[in-house]
Amino acid sequence: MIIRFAGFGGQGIVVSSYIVGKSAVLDGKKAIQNQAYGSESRGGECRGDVIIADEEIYELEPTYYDVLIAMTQPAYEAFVPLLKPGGTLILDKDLVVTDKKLEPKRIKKYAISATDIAFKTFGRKIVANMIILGYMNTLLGAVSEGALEKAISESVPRGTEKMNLEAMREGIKLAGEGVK
Amino acid sequence: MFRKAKHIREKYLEENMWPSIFCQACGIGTVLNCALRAIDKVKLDIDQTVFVSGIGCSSRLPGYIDADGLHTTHGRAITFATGIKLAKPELNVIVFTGDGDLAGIGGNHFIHAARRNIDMTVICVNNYNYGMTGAQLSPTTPLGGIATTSPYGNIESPFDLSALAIGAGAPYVAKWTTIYPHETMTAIKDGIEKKGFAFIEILAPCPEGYGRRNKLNQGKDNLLWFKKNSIGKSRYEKLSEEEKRACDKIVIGKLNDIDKPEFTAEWSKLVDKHFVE
Amino acid sequence: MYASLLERHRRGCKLIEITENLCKGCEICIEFCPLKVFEKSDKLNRKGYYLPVVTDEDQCVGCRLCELLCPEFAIIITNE
Amino acid sequence: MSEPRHRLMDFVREEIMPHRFCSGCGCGTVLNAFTNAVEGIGLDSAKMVCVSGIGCSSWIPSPYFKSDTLHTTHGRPIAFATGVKVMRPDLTVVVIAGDGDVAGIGGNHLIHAARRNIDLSVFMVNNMIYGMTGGQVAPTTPAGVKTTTTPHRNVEPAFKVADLVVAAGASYVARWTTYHVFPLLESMQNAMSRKGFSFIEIMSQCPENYGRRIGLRTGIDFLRQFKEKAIRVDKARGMTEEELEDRIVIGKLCDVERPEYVTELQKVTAEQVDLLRAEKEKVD
Amino acid sequence: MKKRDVSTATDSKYRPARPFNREEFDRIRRILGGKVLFVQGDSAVSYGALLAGCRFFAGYPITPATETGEVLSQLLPRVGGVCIQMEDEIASVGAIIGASRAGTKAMTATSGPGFSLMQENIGYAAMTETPCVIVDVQRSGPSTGQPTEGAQGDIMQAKWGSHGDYELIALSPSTVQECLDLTIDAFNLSEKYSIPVILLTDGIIGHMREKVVLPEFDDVEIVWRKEPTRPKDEFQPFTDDGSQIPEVAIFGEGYHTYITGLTHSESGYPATDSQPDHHRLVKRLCDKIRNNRDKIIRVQRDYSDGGAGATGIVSYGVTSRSVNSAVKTLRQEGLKVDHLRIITNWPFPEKEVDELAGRVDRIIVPELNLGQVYHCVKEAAAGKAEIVPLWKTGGEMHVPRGIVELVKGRG
Amino acid sequence: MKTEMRFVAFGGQGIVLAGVILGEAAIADSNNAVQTQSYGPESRGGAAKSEVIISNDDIDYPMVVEADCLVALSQPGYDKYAAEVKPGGTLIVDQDLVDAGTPPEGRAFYSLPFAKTADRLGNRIVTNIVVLGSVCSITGVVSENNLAAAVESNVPEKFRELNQTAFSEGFKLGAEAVKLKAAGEK
Amino acid sequence: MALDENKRQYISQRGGKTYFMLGDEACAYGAIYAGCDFFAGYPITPASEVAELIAEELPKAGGICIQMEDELASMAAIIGAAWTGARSMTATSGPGFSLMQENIGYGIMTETPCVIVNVQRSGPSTGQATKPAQGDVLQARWGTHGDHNIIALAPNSAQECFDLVQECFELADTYRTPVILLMDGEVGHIRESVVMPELSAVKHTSRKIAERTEDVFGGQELIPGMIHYGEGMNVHVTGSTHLASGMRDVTTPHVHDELIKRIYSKIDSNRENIVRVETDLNPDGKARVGVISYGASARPARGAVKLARAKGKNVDFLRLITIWPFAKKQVAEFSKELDIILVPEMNLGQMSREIERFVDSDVVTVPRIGGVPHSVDEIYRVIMGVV
Repeated sequence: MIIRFAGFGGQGIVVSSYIVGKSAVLDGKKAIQNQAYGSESRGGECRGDVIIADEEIYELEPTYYDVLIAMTQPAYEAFVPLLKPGGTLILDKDLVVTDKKLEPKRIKKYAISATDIAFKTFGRKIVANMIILGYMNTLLGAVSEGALEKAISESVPRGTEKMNLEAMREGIKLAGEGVK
Repeated sequence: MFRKAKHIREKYLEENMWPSIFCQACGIGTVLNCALRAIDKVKLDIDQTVFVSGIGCSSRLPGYIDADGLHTTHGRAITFATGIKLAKPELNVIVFTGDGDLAGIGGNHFIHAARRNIDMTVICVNNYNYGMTGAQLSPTTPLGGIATTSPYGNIESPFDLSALAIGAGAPYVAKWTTIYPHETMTAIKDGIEKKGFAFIEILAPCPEGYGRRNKLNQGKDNLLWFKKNSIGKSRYEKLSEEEKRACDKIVIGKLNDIDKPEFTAEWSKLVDKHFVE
Repeated sequence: MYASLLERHRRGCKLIEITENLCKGCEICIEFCPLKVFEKSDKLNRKGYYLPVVTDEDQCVGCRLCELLCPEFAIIITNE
Repeated sequence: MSEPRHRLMDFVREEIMPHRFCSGCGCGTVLNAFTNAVEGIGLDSAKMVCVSGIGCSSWIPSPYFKSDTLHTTHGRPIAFATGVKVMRPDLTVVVIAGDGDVAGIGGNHLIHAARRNIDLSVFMVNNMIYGMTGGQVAPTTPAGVKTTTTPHRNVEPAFKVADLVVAAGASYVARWTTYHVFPLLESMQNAMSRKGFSFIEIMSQCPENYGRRIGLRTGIDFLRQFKEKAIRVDKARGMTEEELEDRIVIGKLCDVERPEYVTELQKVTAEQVDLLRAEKEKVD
Repeated sequence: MKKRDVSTATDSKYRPARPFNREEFDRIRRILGGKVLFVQGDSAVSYGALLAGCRFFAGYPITPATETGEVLSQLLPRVGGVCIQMEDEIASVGAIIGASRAGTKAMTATSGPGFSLMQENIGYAAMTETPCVIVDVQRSGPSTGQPTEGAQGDIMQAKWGSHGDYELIALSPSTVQECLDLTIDAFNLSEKYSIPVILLTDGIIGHMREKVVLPEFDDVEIVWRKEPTRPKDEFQPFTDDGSQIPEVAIFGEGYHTYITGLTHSESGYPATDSQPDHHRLVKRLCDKIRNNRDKIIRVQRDYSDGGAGATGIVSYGVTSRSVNSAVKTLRQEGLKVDHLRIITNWPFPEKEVDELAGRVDRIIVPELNLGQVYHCVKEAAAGKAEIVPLWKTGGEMHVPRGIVELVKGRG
Repeated sequence: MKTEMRFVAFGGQGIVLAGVILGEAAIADSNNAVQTQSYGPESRGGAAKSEVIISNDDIDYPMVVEADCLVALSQPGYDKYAAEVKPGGTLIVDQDLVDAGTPPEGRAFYSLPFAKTADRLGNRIVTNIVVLGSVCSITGVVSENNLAAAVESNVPEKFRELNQTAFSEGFKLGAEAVKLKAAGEK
Repeated sequence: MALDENKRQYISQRGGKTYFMLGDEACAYGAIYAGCDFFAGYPITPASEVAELIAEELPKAGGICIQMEDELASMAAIIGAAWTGARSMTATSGPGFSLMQENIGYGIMTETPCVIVNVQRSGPSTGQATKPAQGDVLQARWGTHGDHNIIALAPNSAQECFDLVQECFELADTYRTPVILLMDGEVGHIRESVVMPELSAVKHTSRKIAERTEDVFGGQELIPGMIHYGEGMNVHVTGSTHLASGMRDVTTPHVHDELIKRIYSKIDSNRENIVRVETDLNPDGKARVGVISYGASARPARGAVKLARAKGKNVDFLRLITIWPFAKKQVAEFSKELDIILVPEMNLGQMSREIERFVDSDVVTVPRIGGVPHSVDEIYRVIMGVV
């Protein structure tokens, strides 16, 4: 499974992809995580890719994706054409306006107000990525929930584990509602 | 006449390049702003001006100015600038650089150019760390400062860049911080007008790099810190010897302004003497 | 320190030796000996340098300035 | 009759004496003073590492001084020495090199080492010229002097290297000449005995490649001039820039106590090792 | 405070920039004194530079290249140029690139250790397509090695010393006369292709004195870079007009060019995230040389009438002299020898070597190193002939007798 | 016709310049000439060697293979190169600086007081010019006129006279030695 | 070299687990496993992460990390440290690697064991700072002046960054020479799983120590032993041409000749002991087409070979783990039955030139520059085009 997280620097894009990769490794799978960002530290374009597989991974920077998580308009516009037909698109609906013309066929689209919920529920916009993570994983079952929890608590700054895990569970909840 | 009416931005900036890559509240933009206004004030002929820089966030500045620019290798900006100035002495040469570029890898070129006294204006944005590569320790990081390569606190004493420039022989040296933009602008203006090597050190916030790791998260925290921890030269000089010793603040202001023979002028004399018709 | 050395050596007796094959005839010893103990000789060594020669050893107070100034380790002062 | 043996021959690689410095060159005097200083404070040369770069004065330790020696690339001895000192703080690490090496091509390493206050003793032999390559202008060559690369006249002012090192933050800085051998020797002893970065600029002579261009043809001429032009730092303090023009300020320019780099570095390491151990014990 | 007054400089005779004409050329010849001179290779390089129009030199003392800087420090002020001794070799290349961008032909000279230090900025010159000439008077390495001894150990470094993919031109003179001639060529090629050109001399030729005849103005071509043909506001510094060689705008003439060592688009502005821009740029940097190889490459063929049993020798630089001598002896003894002397080391004359390989059974490659051009010959010959290296290090030339013996099978 | 000359000395004795002047004179004689040198890193006192090849043909290999003439002003130089002189060749040494022992057979041998002569003229620095004078009169490898002119153009203006004297003194020294030798052989 | 107590403690606490980490980080951990005592570096993308992690972790293992004023100084400092007996390392990328060239030559000339990590990025010059490339392959071989030989290894995964950096230290000590780990921005900046073994699985060889100072730079040995500073042996180390005792002799031709030939041949004659390749031959041996690759490019290349075989095509595959000295015997052997060899690499054909010298088959470069590695499909299509 090839997943791309894309957005601005500062949205926790790279760390999200890292957490997914790490969870996969904890599950005993093979995983590669890769990132790209511009010269600026904050506010620039940024993306994080994860490839999860049961066997050896040969493709280092794939061209097409199974899953795209788009957190900004430019990220959506740049990368949604690269989704494989039938792929999954998850986006922050307050930050992205979709355009049918750009999208490949038969994709599954999910839009949530991750940033908004993060701010309203937890007082911190930064945990939007955790909401997305929980949401995405529930939809796709990319990694086990236990591994995801472990990876999150080991990857976020000390003292914020609880909040991040709660945000992730919020995402799971949202997914549950959405799927229902 | 028409150009004059324009905003400073329209007049000097390369429109395709702006907005910049700089992070929110980064001090480099302020420095550019001050520099452009200083240039405007002295009515510098922009066609006859070359902006030179090395590698680092502040070295990206020449790319934003609609003028000749040379973005060089890490630490070497002053050497390229030396070549330009000597080959075409009628050009105004302005070097934008950062603390790591100028005094870290390029420290030797810095002191030698100051000694040589070549007519150029060196504007150094000192943000206490290597911002572009991800907040590593720089030669100006304060003692105890946290950087990605000093995770346990810096144990190296930092450079006082201005003192070093004076020690190396620079005839014009000024130090300001971006919280004093008018003074910064005036210092740059004086520097451009100075015949000789002019060095202007500007302490500027790097909220994403140094700030974030040292409890100066917001640009404004950083600026307030500079305000609190600096003291004007004239005020400092009024202190008693004892107070001076006890004072751990950064002394800012025009720190040196002397006249001494300038390299290209001296070379010009030498050529006139030995030229063979 | 200079004074103490001078004092220490003033007391003992001394012997000045010049190592011929080390000398490069720079004449620093001749010039800067406070008591002008040395003189230039007309003897060339194999490298073509004129050697210094001690004219009046009794004059020497053993201050060791020549020994220290000699760039060649060619002067040895012995105190006993 | 066997030739007499110099008492300090124990400190030099005797098999390759006489050394190759030109007649009247100051490098020999510096070597002489240095061996005296080492003997004087009873340093064990087995516990010393001498580091040098490229140039005539770099030959003082390499090959002549008998200790572990690192003869490095041009301008980089301080950087090499940093590696040695950091891993073996128990050894006395001395850098002896010339003005072109230390302050010309290697100027950056000099100011950074001074800033770090790493426990090195740097003895810079300043003969105001690139001697080994045949007399090119150095950053320390006074303005107006004709050299092979400034045949018409030098248009650059000379570095006052010791002053620069003070500005860079060194904890001990002194300047002497090859005429002032006794205080030089004493200063070297101070430098090697104390902790922290110490720097001595030794004004020295190069009759062959510098002297003959300025009318000082022999070592003696230089020493006379050093004697005349030298002025003690305490006296110089009260004088103006113009009055000091053309004078050589000698003496100790700065001597302050600051935390030493390697000591601090080792503290960090010791703390972290202990923290990790504590972490393990907690788990156990 | 003294304010700046730029007029002093412009009123002065101190005027290093272009242009260049017959009067200027003849003035230089007059300053050099006489038509026939007896000078060192290093001096001949300096003379060649002056005749080619070089008016800026930045350098740092290093044996055995120092003389070039010394001679130019004498002469440049007399012609209104600049000579500056920088704080190191890194700074020297920086300064000549700056000077070249400001409209002056510029040069530096060094030897192995300095050449190693220069590598980063040589890459910068290649990337920014800045014309400049770098003289490497090779000495025995690695590291400090034998400072006063000649060698040919930096041949591969000249091509591969800086990181990343790039092409440049390197020339090897084998006489003092050629030191002068090839320096003029180096400047011409550098201006023509907007590229750093390396002159690979060595400690032996650099320090050897020989007869040199100064050329007449009509005997030589002096090339100046391609200047902008489009209006200032339409000008882009890295546009490919089909020739793959960009026009060069000079600082201070109002073109507002931005030059960077980062990957850039045609406008000169950074394009560090664009794969196509990088590919286009770097491919063009390489192709502008590869596609013009036939115009750039020079060799000298001294071939027998061919046929079976002939031995080929490929040589370059000072080693060619030993080979010339050996070839004379061998022919006197009735042996067939084909000698290919390489003048352009980079780009490597693969076609010419291949042609030689087709004529002979084996090719001997004598060099003053442990087999560097040998590798290139082997690659170019593609198995058509046996390639025999002849190594020599330690600062001495190949003795002709050694080559003779090897050809006769007794070496 | 090719003549290979080798000068050996300590650095500072001026043999490189001697080689240059000799080469220039050869060029003025309308011959080809190549001059090379080698020396250690020290400016003074190290081993120094200067070689000149003079020929009326192209000179490919620029190094001396078998010297026609060796001029030695230092003991180590003499010891190293004395045996490499061609049979029938010439050896010229400074009598105070070189102890020649038994010179190799079959070569003309001259031991002359070059340094002392220069000292007598008032400056050691002209030793090399004294040497050139003698080399000219002993070997005749270049013409006296052109050599004298080359000396003149290579020395500072204010020392011109001194050098001219040194050259003629050297020339005389050599000429007398040749005469003496011829007499001795008879 | 035996691991000291602090490193044993560190490894026993960190070892025996699987981690998910960057290639750069794996390289840093590998260095600690290899007993690296000293690291000196200077910030540069994409190698900064090595320095950052070492700054964080090396002190915990009792080692020392310093950031020098430039790359020249970093290279100098690790050589200085090596002569005190330390295992030392630096890490950089293209521009810094260019600056280090002079002191790398010094390391070769003085036979100083040390490790240089070059995380290659797109050049020339500053190029694309954050983008991977393999453009420094020939620079690693020829970057410093004068005749020399070099050892360089190229990892193709984060795990190999961890493993090969340890091998680099071993090779450096065995052959007493600087060894280069030629990573690329791709393997440096991907995160993958890395197994860090238990302490008991870590093996080190000791540096050879000479008995007499006279033999430190030669004597009878092809690879002489060292004597470290502070032993009272008066070791003399110089980058100038020197005798076996270390004493400088810069004018005697045979001294230089013997020294350089020995330094050259200690690697050349041990080629077979140093060189490592990985081959994956077509199961039924019928291949006429081969693929040779290394570093990050070898991953998509291998993927493409598998894909082609799955389509019934016969293709052989060889991966160079040791880049220098070149695996000439292995490559010649590999090429015997092949008509054509494809060489995917992230440059304009640097390794292809080297391969061309030793094979009779046609060598075709599959170049890729501009910061995006080959895709499996791209190489697959090239393979299908020639099979």
